[in-house]
Amino acid sequence: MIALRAEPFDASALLAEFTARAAGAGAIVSFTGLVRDENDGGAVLGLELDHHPRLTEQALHGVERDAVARFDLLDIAIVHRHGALAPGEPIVFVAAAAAHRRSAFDAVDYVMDRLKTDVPFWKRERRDDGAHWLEARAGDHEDRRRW
Amino acid sequence: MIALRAEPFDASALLAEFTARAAGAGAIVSFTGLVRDENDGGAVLGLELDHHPRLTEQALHGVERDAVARFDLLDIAIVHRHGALAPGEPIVFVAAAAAHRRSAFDAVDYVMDRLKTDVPFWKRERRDDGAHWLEARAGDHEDRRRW
Amino acid sequence: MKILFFGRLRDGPPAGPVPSGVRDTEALRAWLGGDRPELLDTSIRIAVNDEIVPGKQPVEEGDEVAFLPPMSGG
Amino acid sequence: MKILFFGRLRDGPPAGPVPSGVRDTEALRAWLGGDRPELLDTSIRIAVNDEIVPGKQPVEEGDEVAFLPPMSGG
Repeated sequence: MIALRAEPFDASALLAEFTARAAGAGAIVSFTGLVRDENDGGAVLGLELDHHPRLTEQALHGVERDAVARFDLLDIAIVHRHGALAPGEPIVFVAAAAAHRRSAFDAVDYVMDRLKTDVPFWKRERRDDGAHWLEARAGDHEDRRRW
Repeated sequence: MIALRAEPFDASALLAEFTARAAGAGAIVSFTGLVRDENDGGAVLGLELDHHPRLTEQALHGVERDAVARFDLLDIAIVHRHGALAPGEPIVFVAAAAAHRRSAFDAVDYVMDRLKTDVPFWKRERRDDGAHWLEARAGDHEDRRRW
Repeated sequence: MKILFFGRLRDGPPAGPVPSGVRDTEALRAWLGGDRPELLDTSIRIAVNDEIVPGKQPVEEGDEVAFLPPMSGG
Repeated sequence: MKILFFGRLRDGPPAGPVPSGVRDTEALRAWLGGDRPELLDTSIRIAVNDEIVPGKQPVEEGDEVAFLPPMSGG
């Protein structure tokens, strides 16, 4: 399941729904990415998440498909915000259910690495010293090459 | 936070409480381990989790302490059941909050590896062909040595 | 031809009418790059009609061309 | 001396009164192992008064000694 949301979502409610669907799973891993309240020593006032009206959803489906092909999963969910986010709000929720824990861990880790570099999202952080576009860090590209 | 529970718990409620406490986190990873409904091709009717009345809690505190020392975390939670569990019930919930995702992933992965081999729990699975004590698999010991 | 900019490229001026001699993505990039040299950087990917193109690709009237800077999701 | 068994070791018989000559954990393991050879396996760890002991350790009247088979949490 993938979803692109303009409105805030509750990661624990998503985990509850996901768990209810994942009958027979022995392991469920979830990742929630949140807007931090500071970055590089400056206070963060908010985050704008730009996306492409069609390419982004296509790319999310592609990442989901690749994760399902690569790992032994019972289910996977990827939910991503766009628009204007406040500090503390979730940006992304990824969950994977599997019979055994290694597949679930690896799938969520993989999806996060793909999201950082391969899916059309662009972040602009509003800080007290102005607005800053963020780009994937060198470490994100290294992480991407692990797979 | 560590907790040893005799009664069933709701992993998504634990994630909600954990997230509420983890102000300023950029990444929250959770793991939920559940009683599967089959194993080795046999239907699982239930799981009994034996523990030691004091050593188990001590060992959980030790694992928590080691994870906090080893990873750059804002918070960590380890909740483990004991007693008689039904298929689908959660056995364990582990969550870690950090500024960045790698620390949160690694901490949860590490805690799960430690729980499999270093904390006094013993599982007996009730299957349609009788009761079977489970022991950590060779792979669990290999995983433990990664850290 | 409809030209879209995303992420930090939104901060620049919108594109004017494309000259008829511009018939592929790299010619378009070069033409736009005259005013906006940041578009010449190879890290800027191009999508034609919702598909990211790996290299030079023909473009024509009616196409939608998107300029995508490095992504930063998750 | 109070002797406790955990996990699959619970399935065996409880221990009888410990002879007074048994004064350390390895002597206790050897004595109990006469009837229950599974206790002789080095994978069985021993805790004295809630502390897992790495090797031979004195035991005396009033101690609680726990025999712990390989663990399987999580």
